[in-house]
Amino acid sequence: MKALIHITLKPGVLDPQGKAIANALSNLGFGGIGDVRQGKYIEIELPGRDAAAAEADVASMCERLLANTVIEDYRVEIVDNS
Amino acid sequence: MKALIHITLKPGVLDPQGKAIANALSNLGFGGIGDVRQGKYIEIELPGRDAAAAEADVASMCERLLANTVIEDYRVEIVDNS
Amino acid sequence: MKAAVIVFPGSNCDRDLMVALKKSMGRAPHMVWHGETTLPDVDLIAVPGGFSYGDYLRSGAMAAHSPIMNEVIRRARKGVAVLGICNGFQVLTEAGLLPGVLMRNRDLRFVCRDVFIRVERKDTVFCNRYGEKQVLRIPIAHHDGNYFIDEAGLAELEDDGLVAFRYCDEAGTTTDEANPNGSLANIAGVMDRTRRILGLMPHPERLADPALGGTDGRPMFDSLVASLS
Amino acid sequence: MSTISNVTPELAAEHGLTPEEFERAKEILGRTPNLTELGIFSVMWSEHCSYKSSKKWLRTLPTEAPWVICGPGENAGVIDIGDGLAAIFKMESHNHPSYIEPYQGAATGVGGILRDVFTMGARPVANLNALRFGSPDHAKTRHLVAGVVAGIGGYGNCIGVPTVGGECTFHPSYNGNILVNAMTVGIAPKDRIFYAEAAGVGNPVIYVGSKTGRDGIHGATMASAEFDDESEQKRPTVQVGDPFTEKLLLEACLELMATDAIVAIQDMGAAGLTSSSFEMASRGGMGIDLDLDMVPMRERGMTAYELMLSESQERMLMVLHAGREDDARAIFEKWELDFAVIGRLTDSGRMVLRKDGETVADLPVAPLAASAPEYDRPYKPTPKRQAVLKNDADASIGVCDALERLMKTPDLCSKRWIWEQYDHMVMGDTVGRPGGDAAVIRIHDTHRGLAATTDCTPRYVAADPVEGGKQAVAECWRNLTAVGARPLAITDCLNFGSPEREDVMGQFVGAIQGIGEAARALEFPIVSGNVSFYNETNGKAIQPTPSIGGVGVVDDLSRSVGIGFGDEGLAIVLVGATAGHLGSSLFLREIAGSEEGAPPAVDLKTEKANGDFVRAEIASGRVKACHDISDGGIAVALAEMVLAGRFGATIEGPEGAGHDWWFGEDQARYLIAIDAADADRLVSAAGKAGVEARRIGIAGGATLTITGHGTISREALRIASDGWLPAYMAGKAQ
Ligand SMILES: Nc1ncnc2c1ncn2[C@@H]1O[C@H](COP(=O)(O)OP(=O)(O)O)[C@@H](O)[C@H]1O
Ligand SMILES: [Mg+2]
Repeated sequence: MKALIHITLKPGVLDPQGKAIANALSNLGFGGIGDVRQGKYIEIELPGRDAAAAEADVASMCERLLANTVIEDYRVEIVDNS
Repeated sequence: MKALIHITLKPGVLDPQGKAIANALSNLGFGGIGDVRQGKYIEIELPGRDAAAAEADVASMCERLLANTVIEDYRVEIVDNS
Repeated sequence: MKAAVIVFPGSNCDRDLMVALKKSMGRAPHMVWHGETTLPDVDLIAVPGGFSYGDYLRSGAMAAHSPIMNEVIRRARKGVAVLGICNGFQVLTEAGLLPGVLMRNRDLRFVCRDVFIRVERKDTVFCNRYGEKQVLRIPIAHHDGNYFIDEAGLAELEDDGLVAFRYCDEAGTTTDEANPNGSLANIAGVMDRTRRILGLMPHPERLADPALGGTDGRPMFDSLVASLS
Repeated sequence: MSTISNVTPELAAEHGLTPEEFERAKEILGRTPNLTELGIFSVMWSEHCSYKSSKKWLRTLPTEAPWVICGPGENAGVIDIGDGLAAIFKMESHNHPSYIEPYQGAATGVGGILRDVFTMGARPVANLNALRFGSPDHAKTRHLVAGVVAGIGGYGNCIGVPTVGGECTFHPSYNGNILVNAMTVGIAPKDRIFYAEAAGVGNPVIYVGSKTGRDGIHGATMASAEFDDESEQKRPTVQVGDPFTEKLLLEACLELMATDAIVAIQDMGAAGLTSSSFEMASRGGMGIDLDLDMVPMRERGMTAYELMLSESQERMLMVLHAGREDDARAIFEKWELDFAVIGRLTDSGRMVLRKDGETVADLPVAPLAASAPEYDRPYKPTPKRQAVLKNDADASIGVCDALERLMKTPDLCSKRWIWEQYDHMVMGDTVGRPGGDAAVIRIHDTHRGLAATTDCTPRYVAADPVEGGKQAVAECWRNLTAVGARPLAITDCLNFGSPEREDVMGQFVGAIQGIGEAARALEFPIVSGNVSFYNETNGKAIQPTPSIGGVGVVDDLSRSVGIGFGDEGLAIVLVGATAGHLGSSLFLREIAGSEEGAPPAVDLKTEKANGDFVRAEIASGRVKACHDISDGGIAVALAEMVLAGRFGATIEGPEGAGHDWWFGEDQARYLIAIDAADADRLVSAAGKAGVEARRIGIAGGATLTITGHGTISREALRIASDGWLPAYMAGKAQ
């Protein structure tokens, strides 16, 4: 199995990187740029687990390490890549 | 429109963050962790564009700034959030 | 020698570099704001360390697209010497003037301390005042100094002798313990094919004054003055 | 404006107002405040802004000296450092946010203290940080250390101000309440200091920096009627720092400060727009009208209440001379920062807020500031403790073995793992790097320097708040002296439990008394500071921790010294009397497992005599190395000198010197390395000055040899000292 994890800042939390990217894009001449938010995308190979086990493991990985749940949300997707 | 952008390291490119995450996870007692890769996930609001225009703009944003195409691949998805 | 130091929003070693250049040049370099589109007539363009644009997105990525960079690239192509230190090195790789990339340090931590580096070749405008394979004590201070390049690229660097400095121990041996950030082949600095563009992670400008505890960085600026005046 | 208010006593209570305070608020307005006004009362009268529990005692601290330009009350303290320059500095706590989210909490703490300093016109030249964590084996500690250190580095490294010093210790009393105290030192031309005193009816009030979001609007208000569930989950309680924007703000402010456009300027710190606008108005006895629709906003639909209480970072409020708006705007736009005229000064003496065309708040400035509550809280002095006699010392372990064990304890081990994550060299003036007694920063383009350090020994303060308060100031003064600096002034960051508890209040009162006594005796006035109460978890308070940050001047950098033995054959001289005081010592705690005993007494006369003697010797250029003696006593100080330099040493104590002599923590002591030929002169000069001094050994070799007690190699000491923290953080040691 393989886990695809999206970690994004909670709504309303300042995103300095997103802000800087938005400015840089307009400086590059891209007009009409709205809000820009930057998050993390993590892929984890999980050999020898079934979807349910993978799902559970990854949720606790996010809680304990991957996401800073005070300011970040996470979304997990399990795909079968065998 | 809104662009959802995934930026990932090309295969074979060293990923210190992914490596460190894999180690940290095993230290936390998660067994059977395979390859871990960390990439970026960027969301950009693009008011007043149609899908085609957005698609084109975002592709060139990636080429010119968002991705370092020497080591990174990118994937763009345009969604209608109006 | 006439020199220009490029200043980006978030540059923070621009003054340090100016001070070090001034010591060797005997006069102050031009300080050029990133928003400019032209450069004065200079023999050296220096890109300083710091956190241009906060190092957001990728270190050096946004600065590489600043208005002034078109002119920097044009002058570089004409053979004007270019020196990029730390964040400046990252900017030059992002701008395509130097090969490879600087990834997050192996242990993911920012590291600030003196390290030893070995001069890999002295027959350049940057190093002629150093000894053959001289070992220098120079400070590093970075989060993204982990040099990476693909196999073909590395082979080319090695074959053409474009590696300028390698991390080593006090005796000059390039061990893994002496590698502070995981850089491929202990690479601390590289040059382009013309050997007139140099990027390095260590900060020679920080150890060019005895009052600060060392002067191993000074000869780099003296070399430039000697060969570009 | 509509004077109908839905504010109930319950809502007032949720905002932290006592029934009496709520009544006083109603009297001042002559009506019930509306929600926005309630929010303003609650922050202005909060402990944080009003110092209502501490004011009475802070007033007793000495704050004056001929070289003090501006004492407590402004954004930071200002002292004259000669050559037409002033040093501007302050220390502030960011304890609770750092416990909730260590990286961002610590980072925004650094950002906040930097703004306090550059808002007065100074370019920051050094950051320091005093850190207290829980027991290393507590489940959260490792995570908190990693996050706090990364956050402090992340902010300071990016903005490009060197982080050059601090302290870091561990104790179970901090398990649920870590302390993160950040200090910034800046330098400004003495005649170009900027204050936060509004003046000039009609002058524009300007907002610059980042946009305002719903950051850090305090918890109590979440329950209040105005917010639906959706906006609740929209509201982050943790603030995220943006050091890049702060760097732009710093450069833009300094650029504008080089002109004469500014009347007054104040950073928006805690309680952002409310306290900044209110304090500027009340300092100048002015009224102020604000049009909240002009405030740059990050989010849609923000209410007046949210705009006034938001703690979004990297923002400043200024009053400009009318007509200078465009010059100022040009500078801030060059730096890609928001710039907005949000109001004007008036002579009404009132703060009037408008939003969507109507008045949403109207408060009298002076009464609100003047009648801010002030409490004389009951307190119970801390009972005195018995002295610990030398025969209590555990002699079952040899001196060298005990030393090796002490060097790898969390409190005594090297903090290299921490400071190597801080850029401590940027700006090119760091002459004395972390690892010594005080950091030394060259004053740019001169041969003079500033020395800075932070100090406190919480276990002493817990054992005896008065002596502990004295000791914190004395050790700070000593650390500055040991590098050859003239100590000039201090900032304090007073971290305690709940002032509503008599024993905690007793600690506070005692510590202030001790700090005041020492500051007077050492002519070391307090010019700025900060109080952090309520550092406790279910009734268990932290060890009382009054962190003291000190600044001094080095008149000739070529004579400043470090702590390392740099040459073979140097004589080692012990300055100060050694009775072998073990009470509340680290030897007792770490080797004998007891936290008992009275702390070492601080004799301020001796402290001054010894320090002045040592400083004069260093100034004479004869001293080669100097280290003050603190935690762990003579043996630990010697080990640190051996490690910092290139050579070991051979030491001989007096007849029958036991553990108490080697590890006792008697105060007012230093170790000096000096040419052997000069040592006898030094000792007799000391005698003439009434200072106790004796030769105890000679530097050289690769080991530390304590005659009669064995030998330990530099390598073994290095492994002990440098090994613990990295191993612990890697999850190996404990
Ligand atoms: N959190 C920290 N940040 C930077 N430097 C630190 C920190 N903690 C300790 N240090 C440095 O380690 C050295 C020893 O600290 P400490 O034992 O507190 O010194 P002292 O006993 O002289 O007060 C000092 O140079 C101090 O600046
Ligand atoms: Mg000390």
